[in-house]
Amino acid sequence: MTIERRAFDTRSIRRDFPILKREVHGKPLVYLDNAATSQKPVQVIAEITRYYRDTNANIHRGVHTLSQEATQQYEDVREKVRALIGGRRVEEVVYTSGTTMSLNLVARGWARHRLRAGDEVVLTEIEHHSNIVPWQQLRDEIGIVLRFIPMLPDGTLDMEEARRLIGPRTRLLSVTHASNALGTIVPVRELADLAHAQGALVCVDGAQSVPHMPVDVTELGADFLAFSGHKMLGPTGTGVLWARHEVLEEMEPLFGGGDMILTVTLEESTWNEIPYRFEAGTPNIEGVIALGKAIDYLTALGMDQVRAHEVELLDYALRRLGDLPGVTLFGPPEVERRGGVVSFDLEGVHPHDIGQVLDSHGVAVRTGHHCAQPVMAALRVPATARASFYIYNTPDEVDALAEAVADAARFFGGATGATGAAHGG
Amino acid sequence: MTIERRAFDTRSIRRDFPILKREVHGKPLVYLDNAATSQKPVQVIAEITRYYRDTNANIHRGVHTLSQEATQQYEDVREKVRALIGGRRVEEVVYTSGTTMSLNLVARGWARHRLRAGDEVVLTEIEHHSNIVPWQQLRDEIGIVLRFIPMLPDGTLDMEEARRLIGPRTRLLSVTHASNALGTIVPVRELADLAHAQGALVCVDGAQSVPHMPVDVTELGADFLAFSGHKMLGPTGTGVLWARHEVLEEMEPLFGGGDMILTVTLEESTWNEIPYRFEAGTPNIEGVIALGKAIDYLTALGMDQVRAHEVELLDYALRRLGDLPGVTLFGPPEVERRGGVVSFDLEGVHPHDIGQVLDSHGVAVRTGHHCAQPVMAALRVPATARASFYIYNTPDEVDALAEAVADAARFFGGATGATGAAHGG
Amino acid sequence: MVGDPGLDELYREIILEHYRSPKRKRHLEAHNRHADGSNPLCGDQIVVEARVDDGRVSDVGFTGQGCSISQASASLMTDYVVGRPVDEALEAVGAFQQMMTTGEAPSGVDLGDIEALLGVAKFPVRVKCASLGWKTLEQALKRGEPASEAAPVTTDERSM
Amino acid sequence: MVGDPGLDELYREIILEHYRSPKRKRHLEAHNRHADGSNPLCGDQIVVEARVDDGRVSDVGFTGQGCSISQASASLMTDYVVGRPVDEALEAVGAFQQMMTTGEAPSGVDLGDIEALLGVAKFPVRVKCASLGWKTLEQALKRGEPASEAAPVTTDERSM
Ligand SMILES: Cc1ncc(COP(=O)(O)O)c(C=O)c1O
Ligand SMILES: Cc1ncc(COP(=O)(O)O)c(C=O)c1O
Repeated sequence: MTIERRAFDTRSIRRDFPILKREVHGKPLVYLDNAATSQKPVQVIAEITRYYRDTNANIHRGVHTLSQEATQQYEDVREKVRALIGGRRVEEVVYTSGTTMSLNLVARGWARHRLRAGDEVVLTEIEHHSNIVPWQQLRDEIGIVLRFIPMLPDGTLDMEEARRLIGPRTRLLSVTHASNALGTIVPVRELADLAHAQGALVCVDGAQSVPHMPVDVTELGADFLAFSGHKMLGPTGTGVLWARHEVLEEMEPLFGGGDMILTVTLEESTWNEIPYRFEAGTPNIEGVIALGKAIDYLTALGMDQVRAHEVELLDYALRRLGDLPGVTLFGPPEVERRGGVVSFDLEGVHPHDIGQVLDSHGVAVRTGHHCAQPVMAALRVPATARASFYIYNTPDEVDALAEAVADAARFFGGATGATGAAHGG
Repeated sequence: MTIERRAFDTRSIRRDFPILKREVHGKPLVYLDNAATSQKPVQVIAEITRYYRDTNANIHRGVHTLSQEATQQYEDVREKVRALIGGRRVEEVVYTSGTTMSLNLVARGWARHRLRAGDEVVLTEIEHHSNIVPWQQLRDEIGIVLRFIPMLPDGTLDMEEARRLIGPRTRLLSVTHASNALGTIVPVRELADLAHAQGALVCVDGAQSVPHMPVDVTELGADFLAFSGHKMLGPTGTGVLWARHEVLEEMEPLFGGGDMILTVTLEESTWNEIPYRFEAGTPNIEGVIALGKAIDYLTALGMDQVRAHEVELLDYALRRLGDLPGVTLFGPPEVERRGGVVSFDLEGVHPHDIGQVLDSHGVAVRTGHHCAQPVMAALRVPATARASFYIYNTPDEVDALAEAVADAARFFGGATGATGAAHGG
Repeated sequence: MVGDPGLDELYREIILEHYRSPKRKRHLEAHNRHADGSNPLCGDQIVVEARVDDGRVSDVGFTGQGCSISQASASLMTDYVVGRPVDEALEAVGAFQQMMTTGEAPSGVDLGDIEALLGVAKFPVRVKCASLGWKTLEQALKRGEPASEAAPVTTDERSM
Repeated sequence: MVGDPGLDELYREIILEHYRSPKRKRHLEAHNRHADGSNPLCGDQIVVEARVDDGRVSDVGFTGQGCSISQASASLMTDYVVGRPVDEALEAVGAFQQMMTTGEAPSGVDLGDIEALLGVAKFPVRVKCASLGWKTLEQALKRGEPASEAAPVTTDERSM
């Protein structure tokens, strides 16, 4: 079957991604592990090379030409980030090393100084570990109370329970925009309105949304937004914490070092202005500059087009995999309510074995708990297999996926029972 | 004048650094800002490209081929790091985003849990801000006491005072191995013996030593060693905290997230083993892999040869600059006691103006406080100009530096007095 | 670099057989040794129960869940150790670990069918799966009888 | 990308002259306005003292240390503001900032010799140096007389 192509020209996009020419076990690579990390276009790769060959210098502290050029290229990316997510001011963009660091910064830089014992932080059962563990650490330290909005069997949130949980003691709602394990798109605005009505702030984990769909911090009702560069065509070791500038002003710097200070004496130090006071030490300079090219690339495609492309693939994949005997699909059935992620399992075949057989077909999927063990616990599975899409994926690749899954079923045929306990628990 | 070349062949080294062909203001680039960040050889640049074109995937969690290859390439670098610094076990190597993060990790992951109010941390007056500010932050939080070993006028430490300061209340000595502002090489072993005799641990800031000379953690007497990839031919956003494994086992994870946990439930989490429990979230994968190539490059040259080369340049530069009227050289006069760093000022010309004139000659030096304001305060100067060398620098470049400084003196000739207050204060 | 080993190197027929019909996958009521093992990254979980009489493993059983490699490996493990002296069983654990690290059949010990798991060494992430049953057995055997595990407490209470 | 402006665009002769022989670089004993400014990254420090009589800057002085650009800019600043109404002095501060941001001579205000600092706009890191004296002057003038600065406290004490 073919899907009608519009302005979004996957064929020419694929030419920008050299790795897609690679073979794995003699088969063309079918890369469906995009929720883990995305591939990089030549535009991004070439930018890093260009930077090293032409510009490379440390930033902010130099009068010499290279240092000034590096500083300017590095700072220019803040505006690209701001424009991408609809922030109001460039100084609201804090560079971090990734979503995990961004969320830890919210927990330790903001919450640790603003919350008291008994104050409540509301999370959800579908969070990535990076939006759970920092809060547990903070709970153990200062005695905040964590509340989790439960997941319904279809992978969406129990909104009735959400309305009960978000109350007068709630000081912060920290919630993923899209689940990496199931694809669920969370109705952030609805939750944010509940939280704001209680005077709480709202932190959004955009790791799986900013790369894949239009995101506007004002429309979302976000006070904080965290995301990673490496999942959106950029380098690893880059990320962003956006926060409203009033909130950033309330936040304490987490790390001490160069660039985040104004003055240092042996006795005391004064902090630099926002966002610099949160960026201690030499940052990932070429990473940020290359992230700028990644944003250019996505912006040129249009985030709504990116989303539309993924919805098509998702729709097709849900149908193709759903047609296979023995396959269970997790997550919401409606494509409007999920990102380009298909989590599934195959009766009698452990996800590890699915992943292994798929790999022998050149199909790269993730298997395991996807850093979302509470989701696995709620689904009562030890793990799932997960295919996740991006701009360069095609319906043909969905076919390859489905055929490989069918092969896995054949390969382990009749082996039901062996993993039975997984579903029984 | 020429310096005799040995096996160390600067000409062929220079061919590996494409940026050195660049011109600045119509002059060949003379890059003498290596203490801020080093340039990168094609071997490192090409490795990043290779990684993106061939391997790129997220690590640790995948059964698919790309993920396994990425994991292996990433993990293999730990052994290279271990071998470089003489650590005992690969799991003693924690990847961080740089020296600043490594030092903050010591402060917040180790000291915050191990020290009590009144416990003393001994630092020195010549530390980089990143080895001062985290300790001030911790002091304000838990009431530790900071003691600073003073600097003598020649930029070395007052060892007599050190013997007085390191006492029974000392729990940690945290000290730079080589000063980025003055070049001073600190007698770490001597200090470490004093600290260990008091039962204290020893943390070494190796940002300016690991890239430039042989460093062996056992010989140094280090319990912790922090350094950055970007100052040693590697990418920004990479760094290392090495620590003895017994000490790492005592350390608490700082950040929560993926990869650093074993199990997560809504109620609680358990930590992964060392070093992983300190590496939350997706790390700088391609950065670390490229750092491996940087280490290969340095190891092939031989760190003793790197050091010998820099000593020659340093010796020549001290003589050339010292011969210029109006130039004041800071730091120890003996090349054996300093790294390849020359901090200087020029009578009647502010360092900013020196830097500007040098830039117009294509000569890139750093001017300012070099993130070491206490050193500037001790020298009673507002700032200095600093030239710093690396493997690709040549005596000809020292000549270019000296000529440019002479030109700055001519350019601002007779302007004495205008910055007079700087030296008067 | 990982080589390019085929699927059949990993999933030898004998492994698939043990996966489809695992041996001794059941509770052993009469056990006097046991240990729990898990591999959280994969979601694998295992309980190994063994009966040791006169220094000899007279019976063993396992329960839990996991991928084909972990299940088959545990099943093969039970086949090997039943009836052997504890020392020999522990020696086999060592030999097995060595096989996983080196990718070569262990010298000195003949592991028989278990050598079908040799190919796992070429799939580094699967080594943990294959090792789970063995490591858990090792723990069960080394830990000794439940009574001796809890011995200090009991002894104290009795003031002996 | 930064362009490739020559040194002479930055260091115009008139700037070097003001650097070598700065005007009004001295304490102004009779001041009734003052402010401290600093640029920690460069180590520049400045104190601006001014005397305002009847809404007019009758005299001004500065002390401190800094690079040629900050010193010359402060010196030129004193030349411009002495004798002008406070309003006009503040307007000049705005015009100067605008010149630094746009790299063009300000419209409406004729800054005279000060326009020799136009080239600084091409050297972004030096803009802070050039602005230091001006921003400090602005603070001094806006803050008003020392008495009014401390006014709330004084007023409370006197229960007025
Ligand atoms: C001695 C010393 N310590 C620490 C640092 C901080 O390193 P980074 O900025 O890479 O974190 C530097 C680099 O400027 C340094 O020279
Ligand atoms: C929803 C979500 N949050 C957070 C993260 C953590 O991102 P990173 O590993 O880049 O810090 C991820 C990525 O795995 C994710 O999918």
